[in-house]
Amino acid sequence: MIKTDIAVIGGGPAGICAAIDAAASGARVLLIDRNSQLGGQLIKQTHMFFGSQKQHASKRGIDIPGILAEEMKKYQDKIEVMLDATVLGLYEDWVLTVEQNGKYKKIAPRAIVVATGASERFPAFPNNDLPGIYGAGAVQTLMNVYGVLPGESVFMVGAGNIGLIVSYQLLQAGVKVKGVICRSPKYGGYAVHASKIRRMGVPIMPQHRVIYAHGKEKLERITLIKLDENKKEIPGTEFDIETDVLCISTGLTPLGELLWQIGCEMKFIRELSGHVPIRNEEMETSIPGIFVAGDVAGIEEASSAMVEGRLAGLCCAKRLGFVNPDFDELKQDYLKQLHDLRSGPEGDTIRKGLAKIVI
Amino acid sequence: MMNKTASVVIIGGGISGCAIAYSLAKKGVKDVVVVEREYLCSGATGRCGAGVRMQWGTEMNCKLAKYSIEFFETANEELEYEYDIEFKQGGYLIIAATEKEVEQFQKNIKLQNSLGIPSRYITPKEAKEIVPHMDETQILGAAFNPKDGHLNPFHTTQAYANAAQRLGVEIMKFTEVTGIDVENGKIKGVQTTKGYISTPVVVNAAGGYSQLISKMVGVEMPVFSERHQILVTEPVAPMQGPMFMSFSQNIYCQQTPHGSFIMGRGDPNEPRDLRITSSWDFLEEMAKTCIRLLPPLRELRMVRQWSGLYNMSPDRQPIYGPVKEVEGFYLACGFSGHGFMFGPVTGVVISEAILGEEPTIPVHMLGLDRFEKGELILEPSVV
Amino acid sequence: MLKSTGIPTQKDLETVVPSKERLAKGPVAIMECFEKIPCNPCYTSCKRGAIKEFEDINDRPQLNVDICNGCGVCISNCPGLAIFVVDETYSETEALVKIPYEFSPLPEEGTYVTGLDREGKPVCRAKVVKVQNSKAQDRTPVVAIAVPKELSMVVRCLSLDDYYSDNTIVCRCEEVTLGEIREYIRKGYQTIEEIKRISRCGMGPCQGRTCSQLILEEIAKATGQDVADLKVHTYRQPTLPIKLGLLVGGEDDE
Amino acid sequence: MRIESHPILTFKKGRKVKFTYNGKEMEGYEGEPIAAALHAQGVKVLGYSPNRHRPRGFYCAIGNCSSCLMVVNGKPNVRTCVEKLTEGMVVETQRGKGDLK
Repeated sequence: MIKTDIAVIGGGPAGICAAIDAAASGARVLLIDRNSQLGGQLIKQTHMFFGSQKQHASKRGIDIPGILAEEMKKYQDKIEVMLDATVLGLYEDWVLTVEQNGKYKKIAPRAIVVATGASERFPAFPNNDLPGIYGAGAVQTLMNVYGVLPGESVFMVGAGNIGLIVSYQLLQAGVKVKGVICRSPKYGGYAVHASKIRRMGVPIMPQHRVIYAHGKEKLERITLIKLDENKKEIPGTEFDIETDVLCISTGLTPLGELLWQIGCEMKFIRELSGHVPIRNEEMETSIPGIFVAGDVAGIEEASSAMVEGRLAGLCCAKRLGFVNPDFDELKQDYLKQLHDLRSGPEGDTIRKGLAKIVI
Repeated sequence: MMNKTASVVIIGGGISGCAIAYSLAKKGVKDVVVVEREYLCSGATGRCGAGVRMQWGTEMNCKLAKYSIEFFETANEELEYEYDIEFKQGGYLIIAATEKEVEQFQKNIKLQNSLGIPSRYITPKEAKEIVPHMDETQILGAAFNPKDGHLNPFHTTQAYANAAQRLGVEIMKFTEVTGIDVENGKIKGVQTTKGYISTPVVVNAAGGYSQLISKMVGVEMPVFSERHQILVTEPVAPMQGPMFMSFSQNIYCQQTPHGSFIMGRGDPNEPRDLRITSSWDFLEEMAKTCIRLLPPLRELRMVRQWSGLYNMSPDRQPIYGPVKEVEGFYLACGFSGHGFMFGPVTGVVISEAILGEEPTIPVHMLGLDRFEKGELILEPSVV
Repeated sequence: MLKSTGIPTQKDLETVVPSKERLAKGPVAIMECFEKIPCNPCYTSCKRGAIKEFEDINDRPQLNVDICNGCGVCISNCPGLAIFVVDETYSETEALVKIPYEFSPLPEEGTYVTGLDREGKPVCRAKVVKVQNSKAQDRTPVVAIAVPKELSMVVRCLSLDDYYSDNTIVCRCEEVTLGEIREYIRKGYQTIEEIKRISRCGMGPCQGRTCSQLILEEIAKATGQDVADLKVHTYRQPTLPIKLGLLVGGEDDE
Repeated sequence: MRIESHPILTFKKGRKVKFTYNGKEMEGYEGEPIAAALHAQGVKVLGYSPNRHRPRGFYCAIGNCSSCLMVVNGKPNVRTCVEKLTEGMVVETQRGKGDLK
């Protein structure tokens, strides 16, 4: 049994920042991630980030883990990192079971920060299981981590930030993007992301839906249909497009399995894209000592995930008696940063969602 | 809120409750209502290992099990089920790992054979022929009955429920019993979260929660509910016919027709507070026992663990029939982990008790009063 | 008019549709042969003698519905493909319609197709219950599809186009389709736990990670509820499959 | 197909290793997922579903689903989207439910 003060589950932007702030407060931290390198989804992001300097704005996603790792070095006597380690279970006696490189291990932490991120949603249409139909996450992994092209041409379903960004990344990798569709009259991502791909000649097609995928062994063709303003299909407007890859980017949903396992109170909040834990402003769930940060607490941007991570790490350490000398200032600063990041018109939905879940 | 009248209210929508409802309706009883707190089969029935065996150590349990298994053989047809209850009659191979077990099994088999159960004692070599991936050096012998088997508990319960509904039984899912009215020592009605049901007869088939139901009418039962855990693996091509089981080594392990293996074990230190959470120690102990006896299964991946409640009676035999304190209150509980396999016989004997009919199998000695009288015959063969 | 459109009229059909009482008794042939032409294989193929002997080869078939048991041998023998078998006792809500189908590919049993009426208009989803294609049928396969009971006298053809997306795989691990999920919901299994137990959806190696959201959405759609109000399935350990062999090596730590 | 040049990224690749796919010799980089190595060689269909025999490929890429199960070194049900490639691996298409032998 491995003993530690705080186990941080998930080594994405939220988890790394939680580990840093918890260690900075004096707690011993075990940072667990199932990938071979820290950074979560950041390691697949070739574009520059928004936000302010504090959240490493205008740095590329791929470079942020390195910057954070530099910061982590300051606390290397406090933070232990477990890579290639998947947390299998969180049990009622607070034991975490983990598989790491073909070995089974158990961890007994005194407090936990769950920063497990999100999983992808998939729409249902006939033959959606054909090879060649991939989630945006899979396309990014294949292309930006392993340098393997997903195919010759890609059609993108979903025009939120991820759909638009991945389209851009596909262009960078030399893949033809045949078009991007979304169901609403307006695409969901930032306009600057849309313009970037539009001027490369990629059509953005609002009010469309995939109704059929065709192909014998693998994807050859898709059928689209036009939708009216209320997202209702307009009969007779079906048409086919040839493509060997269909990339699905229809949204993320918080990955709260471990929170369910341990019995945290969860609530479905549409604005936060799924079931999220009820928590206080310090990111502590209904079970004292279990904190959350990042997408698992509600789907948002990497910038807010990093700040939430710092806040959770700071407060989780305090829960165990490791009180940072600057606790109050830091906490106020993190809350202010989060407030600022969510203050614009794009943050409207998030603010509404948080109002329903933060107690 | 509804207000209705029923001739019988059955509390619990597991195999017992649904089988009782079916048997009553088949005998022509109108207005039977089954009240289930969640969905059908959400309690012990849906959580159990769903093995069915005739190989027991007491005459009573042998008879109850034999009746039930013979019913399962034709249940798809009898209940006219639209899907399949997935009865896999691949037998039970119960290994003897100690001298004491050898002796006990030989005694059991004699009893079983006298009751028409085709069990037999086999050598380790014969056992290995039946389960080729076992380590036969770990055993002294085994008991085998080809007539034992395994079912899908959800489909089996659903088959009963659908058949009962066709005969007019009403099943109220997602309805919790909040109280039972008794007047002058007689059942008067049942309060539920969806309204009141006036009835002269209540059957307690509430599985792990039966003691709470009995308490509502002031009947104390010497039973407790113990958590039992189980796991299921990914599916692989068929490789194991029978249920593989050991009392002394504490394991049961079966490959379902779907290809996945389910396995479980008991532990006297399990909580008895109605918790149905899971633990990591179970996984480790389960894996250890399984791999020691069935080594190739080390390559199998488990995909899920869960738990359920055994409603334990002092002699590990069911509690059947009326109680003397309250007229119209019937018990079908205390199954001690084998309520699923006794489902069909439970349906028959409880319906007979309610209707005052001659019992198919005399079960009067399984009444609640046996514990006061101290006339207990302990069942030795339980995991 | 049949002779101008190819579609039999209501009046034509009245002459061949059996009584409600007869339909309630079980399968029966429906001989949609409305014109006097020189042809009698239906009579010669019926081993039960349910079709009255032809006095003139131009006679229209006269079926004795009390003798006919709906065996369907006549279906493949009818050169005009004008015979269908309807079984309204198939289930409480569905009827089975047997249709001659001489196209390739044949539908697969257990999948969903679209039921077409006599004009070729899609009218319902239909589950393929059986596909018979024996040597005796001599390349006139018979496809039995389950359709809503009220359409038993309407559906007379099928299209492999999945008009309702019913063949969409929802649960990849156990290969459960949207059509199956919809069928379970119609039959009263309206929570994710029940659907999981009846269909195995979510019981595979992924433990519902890809399918549970789709199932919840389908339940919400069918029952008019909000996804936010639906109960989710219980989450249990482990989050990912793990070999039993690894669990054993669990003690080698400090 | 592999990305030859990229404006932003450089790929740290392991050493080249040989493996076999259904008996055919192939090359990939040590440490990359088996499915990525196969995809780079144009192999998109990794297996067939056990009941309906539908072709299956790479899907979630994080070991969450059952889409990429293959037989690796004789062992069934290996998640090739996360299992790392090593020298001399024997990778085969899995048909039906894996056989534990």
